[in-house]
Amino acid sequence: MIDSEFDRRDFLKVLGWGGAAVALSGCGNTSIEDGKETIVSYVQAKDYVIPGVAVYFNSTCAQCDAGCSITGKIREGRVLKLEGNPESPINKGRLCGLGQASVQHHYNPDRVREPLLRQGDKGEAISWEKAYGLINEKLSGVKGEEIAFITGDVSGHQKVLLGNYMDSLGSKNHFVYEAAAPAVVRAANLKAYGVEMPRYRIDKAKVVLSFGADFLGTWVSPVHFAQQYAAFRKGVDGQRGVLIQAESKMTLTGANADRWLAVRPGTEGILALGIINALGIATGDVAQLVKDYDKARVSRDTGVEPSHIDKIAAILRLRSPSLVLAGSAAEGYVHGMQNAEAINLLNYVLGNVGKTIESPVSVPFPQLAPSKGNTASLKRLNDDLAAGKYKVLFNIATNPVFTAPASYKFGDSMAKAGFKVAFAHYLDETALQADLVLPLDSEMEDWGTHVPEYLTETAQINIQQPLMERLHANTRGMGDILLALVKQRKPEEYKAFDDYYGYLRGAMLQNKGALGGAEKDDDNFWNDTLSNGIVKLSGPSSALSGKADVAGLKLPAPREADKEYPLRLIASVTSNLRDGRHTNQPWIQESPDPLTTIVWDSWIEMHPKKAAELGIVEGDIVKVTSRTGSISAQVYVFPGIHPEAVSIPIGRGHEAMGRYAKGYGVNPFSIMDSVFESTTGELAMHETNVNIAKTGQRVIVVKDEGPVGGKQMGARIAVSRSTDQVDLSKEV
Amino acid sequence: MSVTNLLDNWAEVRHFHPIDDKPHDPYKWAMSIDLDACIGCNACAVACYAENNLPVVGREKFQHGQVMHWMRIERYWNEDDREFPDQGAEFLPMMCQQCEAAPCETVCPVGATNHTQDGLNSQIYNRCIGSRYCSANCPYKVRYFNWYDYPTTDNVWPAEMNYQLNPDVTVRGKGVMEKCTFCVQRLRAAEVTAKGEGRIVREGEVQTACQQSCPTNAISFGNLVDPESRVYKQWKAQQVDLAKDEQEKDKQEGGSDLRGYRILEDLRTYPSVMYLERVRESAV
Amino acid sequence: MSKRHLLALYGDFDQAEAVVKELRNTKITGFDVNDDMIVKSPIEHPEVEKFLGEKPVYVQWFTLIGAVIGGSLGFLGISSAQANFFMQMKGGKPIVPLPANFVLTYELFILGGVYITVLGFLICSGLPAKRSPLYNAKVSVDNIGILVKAEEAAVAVLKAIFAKHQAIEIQEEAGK
Amino acid sequence: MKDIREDIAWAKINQDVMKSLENPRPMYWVILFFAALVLAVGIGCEVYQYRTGMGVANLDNPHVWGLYIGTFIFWIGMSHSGTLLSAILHLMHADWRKPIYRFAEAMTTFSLMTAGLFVLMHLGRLWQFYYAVPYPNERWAWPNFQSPLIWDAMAMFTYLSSSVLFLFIGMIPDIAIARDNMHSGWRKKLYTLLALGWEGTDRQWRNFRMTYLTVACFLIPLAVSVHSIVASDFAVSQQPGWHVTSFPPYFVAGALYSGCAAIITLFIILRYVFKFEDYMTLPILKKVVRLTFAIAMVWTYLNCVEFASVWYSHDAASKGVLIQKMTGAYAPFWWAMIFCGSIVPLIFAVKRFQTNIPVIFATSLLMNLGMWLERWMIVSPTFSHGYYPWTWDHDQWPSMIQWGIVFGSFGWFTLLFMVFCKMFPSVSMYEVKEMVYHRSLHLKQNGTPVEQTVEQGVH
Repeated sequence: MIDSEFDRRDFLKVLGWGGAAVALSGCGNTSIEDGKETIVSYVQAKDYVIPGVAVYFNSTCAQCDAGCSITGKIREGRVLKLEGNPESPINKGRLCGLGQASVQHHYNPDRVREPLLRQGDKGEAISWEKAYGLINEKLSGVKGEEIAFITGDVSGHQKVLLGNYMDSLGSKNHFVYEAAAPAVVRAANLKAYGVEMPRYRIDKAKVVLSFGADFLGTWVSPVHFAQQYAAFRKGVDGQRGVLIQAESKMTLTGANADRWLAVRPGTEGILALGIINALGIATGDVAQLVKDYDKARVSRDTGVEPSHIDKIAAILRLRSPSLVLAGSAAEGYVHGMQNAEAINLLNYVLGNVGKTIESPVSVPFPQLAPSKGNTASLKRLNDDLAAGKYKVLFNIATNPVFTAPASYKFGDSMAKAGFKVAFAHYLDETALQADLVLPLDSEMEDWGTHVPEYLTETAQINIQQPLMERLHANTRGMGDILLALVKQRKPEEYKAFDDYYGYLRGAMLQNKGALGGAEKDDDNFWNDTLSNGIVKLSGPSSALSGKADVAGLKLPAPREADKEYPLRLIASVTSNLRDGRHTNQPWIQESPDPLTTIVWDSWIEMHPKKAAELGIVEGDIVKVTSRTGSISAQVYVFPGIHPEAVSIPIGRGHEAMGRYAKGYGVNPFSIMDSVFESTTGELAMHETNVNIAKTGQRVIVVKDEGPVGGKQMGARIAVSRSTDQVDLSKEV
Repeated sequence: MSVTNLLDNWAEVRHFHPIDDKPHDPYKWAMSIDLDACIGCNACAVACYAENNLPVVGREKFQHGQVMHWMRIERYWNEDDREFPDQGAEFLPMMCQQCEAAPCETVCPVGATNHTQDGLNSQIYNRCIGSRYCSANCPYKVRYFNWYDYPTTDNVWPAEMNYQLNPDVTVRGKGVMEKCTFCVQRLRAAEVTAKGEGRIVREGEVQTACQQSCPTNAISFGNLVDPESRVYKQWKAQQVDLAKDEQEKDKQEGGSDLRGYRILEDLRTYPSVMYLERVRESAV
Repeated sequence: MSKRHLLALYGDFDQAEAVVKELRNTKITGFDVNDDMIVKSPIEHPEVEKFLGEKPVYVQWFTLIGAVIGGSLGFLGISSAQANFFMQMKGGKPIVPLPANFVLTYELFILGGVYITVLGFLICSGLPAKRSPLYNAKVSVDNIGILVKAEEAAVAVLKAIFAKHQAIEIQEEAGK
Repeated sequence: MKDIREDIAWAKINQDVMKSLENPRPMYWVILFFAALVLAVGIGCEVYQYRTGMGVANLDNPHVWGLYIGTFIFWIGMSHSGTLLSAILHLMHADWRKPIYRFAEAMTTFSLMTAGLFVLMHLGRLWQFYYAVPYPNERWAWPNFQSPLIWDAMAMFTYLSSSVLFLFIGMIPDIAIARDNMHSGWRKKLYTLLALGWEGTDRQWRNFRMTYLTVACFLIPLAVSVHSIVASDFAVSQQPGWHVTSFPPYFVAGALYSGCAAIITLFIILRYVFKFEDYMTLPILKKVVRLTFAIAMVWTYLNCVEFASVWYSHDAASKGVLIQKMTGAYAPFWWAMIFCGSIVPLIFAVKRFQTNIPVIFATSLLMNLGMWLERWMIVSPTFSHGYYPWTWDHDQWPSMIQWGIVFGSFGWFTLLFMVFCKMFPSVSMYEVKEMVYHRSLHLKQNGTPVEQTVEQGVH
């Protein structure tokens, strides 16, 4: 770590003081209309404003669910830049590009600023009183089972409050939806290790074999894994960790691999079994299972050369411990669960469980633990909606109209609910279909607590606190809205809490002892909590309980080529865009995709061999047709993809949301077939088959790389050498 | 102005190379970037946008090559004709190399780009008249010209988005050249604080925005004349000498097992950024 | 003592030469052939200079001085501008870079030379000048003119000489 | 055929040339009109560019210079032939230059003015251009004298002002003629003022001759240095394709070449428009054509030298640029340049075509085009194909705004030039008289025409 002690102390000095100020003023939660504020000269402004001097507050990044802690730089009451909070064991002071861009979410000109009530095609701005009244009115007489809630990952006290509200309504229909979540891997892990997400120790592994787990870009907790990766590459005593990535479409992690294997789509499990076979150290059931997976067959099925299988087996045998990861490339098939199980089996065979796969810690407050999202829930919700089961639908900041496969006809299903309330930041595709839109505070204006899904060294509760005053007078925090709603139902129980801040503070103080503040008085505890931004806890760690269970593990033979739709569509998740909720942040749009360097648009990745076969060159607009529909987009000829697959990133192709998102690119969900993973019911994202037809149009691809692409043309610019020519132990 | 002044200065500053005498006292800011650690995630580039008020030019202007990313991540493939890039890609963050003998400095007609005593290549925006000669002469092409007046261009900083602008950094209008500054606003603040306390800036006291965000710690930045600094140690360990256009270790028979190098070093630009070669496992 | 001007026009250089020779050889009181005679011609005519006798030209001295001043002041000016005031540090280059300064010195050398030469031309040839009292536009067509200035007494003698050589036209300043 | 008739009356010379100040052919007005129109378009484009930003020219970040700098070099280059005709040939006593050097000298001046415009409108912050001027300011911040652009500015200023002085001094006797012959009015007053009281006295002529000779002596190295310095803009940089030692002579040769081609074009136009058939005679044209041919071959040779030295060097980057020029996106233009610059002038090797005005005219236009392309091909390919492959940029083409400004510059030049030719005698009357006088004298003495000897003096 570069951060010296000096730096840290400096930080804390400011933070301790800043946190106190926040506590006193309740920044962001008193409004001028309340009459609680006094007019003062700017030179004697609020405690947290010193003209010309930056102050720093700690909070939590909400751009994804990894739960990185952030430190916001605030000048003159405006948040300017976010850095990672060095105290957090998750991101240790680092922050990814997506996190950096969240200030653009906060300052976004396209945010919803008033509660909007649908009047025909228009939204009419109404007051919050009216909005709450309307909700109360619409809920009257509606039975609990006729009310549904859809949210993304939710944790902490917002989750508690949401649960309380649902209880008060008598609704049990909480659908937690995440378009790109490792739900199949969670299920396979549960089966194999007894926990959904063990603690992966990439930093302890000498070899990492990843089946499409993009842990550097998009998978679970990328900033944390990237730091582990850095340690893994440095290695111990100069022995550098080796990364092998097997997937059909190169991810950011694949691009950093020592050996990248282009696997025929869907055969990841076969490769895993083939490697077990080649290792030759398995016994019993496992040996029985893999005995048919000899090199020749595996090589034929997966397209991986036999010599590579040998080399991988050799290095896995030689260097222990290793770590094998199953990622989205493995799980996105009908037999995704089988793939993931076969891959997890490798960890058992190699003896990694307990060494690089450790038992995870969990937060000692189960009510705060995250509800983990998946796509099966959306399928269920959609079926229910289509069946007309719900009269009222609360959508809390998700955008299923954009991310549901077109075949769901989610918009139509949703229309069957009588009253749809959307808690929204933007008027995105889903919010546009709502009857009532409630504008949310940005994460830099809101209070909250978050428990990350993936915990690292310690259990922790992340604090989210406002970094500045509300930008728009009429937005509200999610907690505030839920509190107001729950008060409608149970006014007596919640009357002690003026606002969500009060609720949150009260809830935290109540558990002061358990949160490590037993000897502090309330104010000190609260101020310390805010200034730290994190509450570290010693949570129970759930022991790994699974075993190498091969019962029912049966992998299908590789799919025969479909004559009409010969190519696999891989709807890829990229590190910039994720599921498209950040597309309206211009830094994200202009940040080149790491692998293709394309900006502001969608593209279709196609292997050069395939492109040559079809007579396609870069920039050709092609029509991609699946059984569900078709879209047209530009081709990017990309060597890092299996020739039988094409790939379109998700996240672009918005038809609403804002000026930076709308009209840029295409949305692969609109042609995705409704095929599901057989065990978990998750949407199988890689099971759509497509064909490609040239349209005859050609465009210049808007990208950062030059006309020679990634070639150096003899210049000595990016230099590479192999491990036998280097002595890392001499390095600093 | 006086003749004595003239003669004094003439005698004193007639050095041919800034590192031949002692202008780098007490600071010489330098960087080293480990390409083996760099994963190409773009966090540094976005952090640079946030810190340095870089405009988002939009799709059309990006297509016209008018993008303003001071830091760009380049993605290279191995150049042999294998079917797949089966050793992955190589990512390279490229920004102003703060050359010691910068080709851009000498050609500026108005002296808007100069060398500083602490070894930076500084751009004076309000002196710049936009001849663009500096960019023409930059081998790395890391200088970016304001082709339009971005502050007044639609949707670059629309209302509220402009609140994010960093008041420590100038917002550049049309017609001036700009480039990576090594976050000079942070350096100055640290230097001034340290001066007030009668010491020099300590290692780790100041970070550039890109370095601070980097998840893999691939970027180190610091004072190259401070033996305590990580950058100094890295340069030393890699036997890369700032003042040489060809390193001793590279002249050895059979090369060395050190991986420090500077890009286009043979052009005698004496860059202040050392890269460490990417490594790939030979056993797989 | 007032002098009067006479202008005689000749269509032929030989005639004009003969006139000049005669004027030179004839002693006329109140007329000095070196001071009071000006020969005007439509073209740059070496013969005219020949028969008028060699007269020194000083323009080249202006040139020399101009060029030397231009060059040396140029170099000193540029070097002192570089070494005084705000020094512009350029990595890898001295503050006073000689090759660059030589280029500019060269330009200023020429600039000084040309400017001062032109200045010298104006001074030496007395331009811009007042128009002489007698002028005939034919001089700018094809005639050669001999303008003389003489005392009243000499006018008649001069006229006679001009007429003898078949002057096309003799103009006379009106008497006072 | 004689290059000028000896029996032509001096009075007729005056008459004919003075007529050009009064009533040219209608074509004159047509040219003037179109020049003004094109200029108006150019001004419109420049105003738009000034207000919006340089981006409208469709330049981009590695490719920061484009047609502007290319055309700038073109205009600078064009200026050189005026100096060639007026100064070099003057020193060589090639007196056939006399009827045509005046307009060539005017061409020098006006093309330099046009080139200067490009320096300005190419600036991102035109309104701050004076930062590049070494004027004593309150901050005592000087321009950077190390920059070849400052050398450029200095050289151009020297060249322009010296050329104007040279043009003016050479014109004084003719202005005096104009003064004597112009009917009264503002133009007579102007000529009276500018003639400085010239009456053709022996003292004036004596100093005039010395001055003219001296300034001519200065102008030759100056002209060479100007284009060498323009070449240094590129050669002093370290970009592949520019960093070439042979650039200065190459540029000078190219400059003389394009200037000669332009002289031929203007020769033919002026001859027609102002009815100068008696003075701008075919034999003189033939001499210019032969001179141009010779220079074209010198240029071709230097071109080959440049390619060869790149080709046999071990500089992969420079080689890459050259290959890119020959085979890449710029190839059509590059080969057009080779065709127009090296192949087309071969027509001049055929004696029959040396006096065929339509052929010469067309050829001269093509050569001009070739030389313009040459400048573009020097500037742009290096930007699109530098040391850093990631930033290569082969698809960047000038926008209509950029083209508009480039075309506007041609309108500007033509307008200035045509107005000059109508305001001032574009044929040097006194020198044509000298020429006629010497010819007739020579004829009187030994009965042979002088043409042969003069020609030997030139080639």
